[in-house]
Amino acid sequence: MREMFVFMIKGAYDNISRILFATGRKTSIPMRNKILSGQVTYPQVVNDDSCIGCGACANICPVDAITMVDMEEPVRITEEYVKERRPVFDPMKCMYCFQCHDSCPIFAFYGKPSAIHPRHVGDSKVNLKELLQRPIVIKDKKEFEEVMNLLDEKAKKLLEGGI
Amino acid sequence: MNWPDFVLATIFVPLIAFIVSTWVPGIMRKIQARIQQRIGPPVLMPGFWAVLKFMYKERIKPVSPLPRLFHSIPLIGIVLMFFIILLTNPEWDGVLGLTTLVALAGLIKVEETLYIVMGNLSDNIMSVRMPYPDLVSGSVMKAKVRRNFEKISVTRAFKLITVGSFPLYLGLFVPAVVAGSIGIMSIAKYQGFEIADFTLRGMYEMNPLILTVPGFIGAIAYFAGYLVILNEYPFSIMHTKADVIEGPTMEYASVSRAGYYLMREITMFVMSSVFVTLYFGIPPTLNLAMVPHIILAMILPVLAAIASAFSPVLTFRQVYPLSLGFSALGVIGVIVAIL
Amino acid sequence: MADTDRKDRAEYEVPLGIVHSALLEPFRTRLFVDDETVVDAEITYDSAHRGIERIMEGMPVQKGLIITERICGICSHIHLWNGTRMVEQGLGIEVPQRAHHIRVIGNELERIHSHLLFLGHAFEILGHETFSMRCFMLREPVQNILFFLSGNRVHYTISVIGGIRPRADIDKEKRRTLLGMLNSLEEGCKNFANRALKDSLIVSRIKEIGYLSKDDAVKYGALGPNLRASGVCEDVRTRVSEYSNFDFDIIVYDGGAVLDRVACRVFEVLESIKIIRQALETLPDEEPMNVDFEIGEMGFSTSYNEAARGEIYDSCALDESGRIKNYINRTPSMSSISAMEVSCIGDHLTDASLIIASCDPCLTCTNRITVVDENKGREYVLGPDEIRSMTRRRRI
Amino acid sequence: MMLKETSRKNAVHIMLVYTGGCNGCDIEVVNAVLSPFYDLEQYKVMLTWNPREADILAVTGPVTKKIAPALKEIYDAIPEPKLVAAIGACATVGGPYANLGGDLGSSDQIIGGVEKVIPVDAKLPGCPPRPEDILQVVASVIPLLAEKR
Ligand code: SF4
Ligand code: SF4
Ligand code: SF4
Ligand code: SF4
Ligand code: SF4
Ligand code: SF4
Ligand code: SF4
Ligand code: SF4
Repeated sequence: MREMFVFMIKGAYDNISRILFATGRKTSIPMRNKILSGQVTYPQVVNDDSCIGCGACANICPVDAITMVDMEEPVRITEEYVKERRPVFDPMKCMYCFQCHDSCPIFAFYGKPSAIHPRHVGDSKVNLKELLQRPIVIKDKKEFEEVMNLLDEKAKKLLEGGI
Repeated sequence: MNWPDFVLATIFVPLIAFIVSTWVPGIMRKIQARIQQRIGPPVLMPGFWAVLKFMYKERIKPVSPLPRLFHSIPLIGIVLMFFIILLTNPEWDGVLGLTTLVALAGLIKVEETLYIVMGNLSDNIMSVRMPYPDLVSGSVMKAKVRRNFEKISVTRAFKLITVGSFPLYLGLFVPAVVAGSIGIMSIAKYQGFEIADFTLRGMYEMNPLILTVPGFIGAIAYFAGYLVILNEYPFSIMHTKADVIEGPTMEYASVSRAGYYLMREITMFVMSSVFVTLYFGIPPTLNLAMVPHIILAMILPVLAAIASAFSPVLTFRQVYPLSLGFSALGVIGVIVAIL
Repeated sequence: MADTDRKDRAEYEVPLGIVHSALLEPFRTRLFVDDETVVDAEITYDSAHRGIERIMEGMPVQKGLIITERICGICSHIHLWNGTRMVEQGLGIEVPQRAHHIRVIGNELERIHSHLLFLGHAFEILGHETFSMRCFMLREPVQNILFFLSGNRVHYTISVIGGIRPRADIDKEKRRTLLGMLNSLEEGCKNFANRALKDSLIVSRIKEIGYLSKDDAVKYGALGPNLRASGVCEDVRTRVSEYSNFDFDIIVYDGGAVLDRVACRVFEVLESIKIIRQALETLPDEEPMNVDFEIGEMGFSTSYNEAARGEIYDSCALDESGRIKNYINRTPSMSSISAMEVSCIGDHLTDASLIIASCDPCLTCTNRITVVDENKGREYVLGPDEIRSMTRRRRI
Repeated sequence: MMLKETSRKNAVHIMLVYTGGCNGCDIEVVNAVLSPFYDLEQYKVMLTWNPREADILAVTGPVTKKIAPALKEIYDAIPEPKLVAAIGACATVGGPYANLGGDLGSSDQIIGGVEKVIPVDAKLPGCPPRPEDILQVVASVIPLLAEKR
């Protein structure tokens, strides 16, 4: 009984202060400000700085929402690698399955924030030059042999030195 | 009778009520929003801007057997409310012998029945008229008639009015018993109201009924009745948003929708104003008394907002016992008043 | 649903929908009423039919499974999980334990958000806007957790054949954050349960209505919490190997009324939190994905699992090139419809939408049986008896 | 006239119609309305379930063949001025049900985007869009409403 009474008094107090002073408000004010100033826009989808233009995302997209377009000025990322195409994303077609994100090599191989994310790519900057020149470490012997089998004779010679 | 005063009061008291009432839904909504821990709409939006907006919408012929009558119901409601507030006005005291609680109760009764007429005249799209081929499919049971939910609303409104408005009438009755008169002004005067020398300081010397035991009990009964007649949660049984039955007001569009909104607002204010006249002894009149009157008249809507934020819609399973309880309370109030 | 002796008693019919505030989703409800008492109800649910099974026909299985998630925005994870599970079982693909844990976490989070959504919807129908909003507020952190975990609030796309997508992997930091979020969620749920189930007005509104007896529940194929609230202790999770490591209680109520269905779900939320906590604490440290498999011909394979609303079933076969043949998906609501109809009978008209809501109708997954009769050039929906005979409960 | 525009900007009623999507968008819209965290009403937008009252019709889901007549009828019941917002990938183009089939052809049970049935004024992609996207699109179409005749 006493417990109930305390509970009621507390509830009444809470609600009166909610009514009079708007305490405990849950509405997100930053979001309100953003919306009122029209700042909620579609997030940037492709982070062109970290994309290497490999086309994996366009390949895997089940609804062809990504097309690779040729760049006017190809970018030389490393000595050997020139980025010639970049992905263009069509939000109207996308079904947000994140296949592209999950298969982007920046994410899949290097574990860095993916260069593509149909929701929030954020401003993750990746130093591509460094990234691409980083040696890929293969820990597993069996896996190493598999990779070796795929390579041609010349490349094998180069890698002969072992892991 | 003082003719200039009479004319002025007849014009301006309803006008003031009208203006003030556009704030009422917004205040109620804001309070609910605060309880719900959110910002909620601006205070003027639901009562004022929404009404104005509807005025500017395209006029549509409602789907109704008698569109003209259907459209004019809100207007009738508004006029009724004007009369009610005039009857509680000191300048009108004694006009045609109308300024008694009996006349008041009669007008309120008419207002209630408007809902019934409304429901019978409306046929909205969410129900029978929805283009959906389901007559071919079928339950084993084939019913004879297909009814839309307004028609059921009507039945329910009827029931609700018969059982649910007892508390309201008892609440009206208690002051009469205490004051020993059914004249509205004599009830106010009994509580110490004098139109000629009303001052804010003088208010302290009045003995409002609500501070007495029978008055308090009667006020509670009146509040319950207030919720019922407004169809406000928890008694919004005939037009809740999410119930099986949506109310008979669904076909109102554009101007007549604005009219319906106004009718609701003004009902909220006027019924509360009647309460202030009867239980605080301060009638609406064109002098200083108007200020405390309006402030006090916000009490019932505010309480209603709080009550409806914390209760589910009740069905007849709860309405019957509750309204019985409130009626019993009202009766107790009357008995205490007689003693 | 009617017995023959009730046949003449329907005085009139109240059709609702397919768009109506009480229903939220596009389905048609016809209530057959006798003096404000519902004597029969019929729910027709073909307006959301999108022919998903048909779309999947002939798709490569990895691609096809994506759309299982789009069957529904509430049960999204379990559809994908059950689909991949079925393929994994059919092809004998090994899945790392870590992936199992994360899939279970996904499913339990989904159950929590689904149950909270149910509560929000039920309170909305009760006319109790404040509590409805409180439920949505409780649900918000769950959605945030899911967003945090997967990058989408509704279609998380966690499972993939062989494990989970690396995106949804839970590293140490995520794990710590998740555990913290769980604690506050649990407290919020407990407080709310305490408050709501003690409110006498609410309880008076939901007790003793919408009664579904134990026999009827079994007979008409109620599943999940609806079945458990009618006193049947049945939960597919007890038979799903992924859950065998976790310790949880099955919430069973005997009442069979709306109150029981609400209470059952409220307490299931707390059990789910328990499971998630165990799964997080015992998360094995390994690769979450096995890529060492080949997709080829697969015979007819099936998989059962427990979604938020009860048993879900998927089956299909694959041809030589790994393309889908005959995908069948049976969702819990599909089976529970008849039970919803039955539980309305005998109650007051006013309560009907609440009762239907208390069975948690969510019918986007459910529409499939529109028969097109080409000879007569008309389209019709199978009657309830036929549907019932198709959805009759498989006794296990 | 000033009053007209001001009133239209200051009070907006929004109605939701679900035309057979997966529930995802529907729930996110309801979330935007009912969750105090998002609170649609603070932007002067009220939820209604009555076409006669509505100004903005928010449609989610690919329009299935069964529901198209109802959608049309509801649209017709709204008095001018009215706007339609197609919310989610399904409502804009038919979403996964129309796209994913690719070479196999899309589902023949759906009509596709909302524009194939009623005129659309605003489109919001996403599967589903986040509630803040929904709030933003609603807030951004309100001025259009004021401009109408
Ligand atoms: S690495 Fe993978 S995604 Fe890239 S081209 Fe090769 S197979 Fe395709
Ligand atoms: S998320 Fe969108 S763009 Fe990426 S693969 Fe899926 S459908 Fe294509
Ligand atoms: S997969 Fe990644 S790196 Fe390759 S094109 Fe797409 S976004 Fe760029
Ligand atoms: S039954 Fe459900 S999943 Fe299958 S096609 Fe119909 S709506 Fe889609
Ligand atoms: S009922 Fe027909 S159209 Fe619907 S999913 Fe099954 S096969 Fe396809
Ligand atoms: S039962 Fe069906 S509609 Fe309901 S949540 Fe599950 S998949 Fe979705
Ligand atoms: S009824 Fe039985 S045999 Fe027929 S399709 Fe269904 S599960 Fe198979
Ligand atoms: S767009 Fe996506 S989330 Fe929205 S209804 Fe369609 S499938 Fe569902």
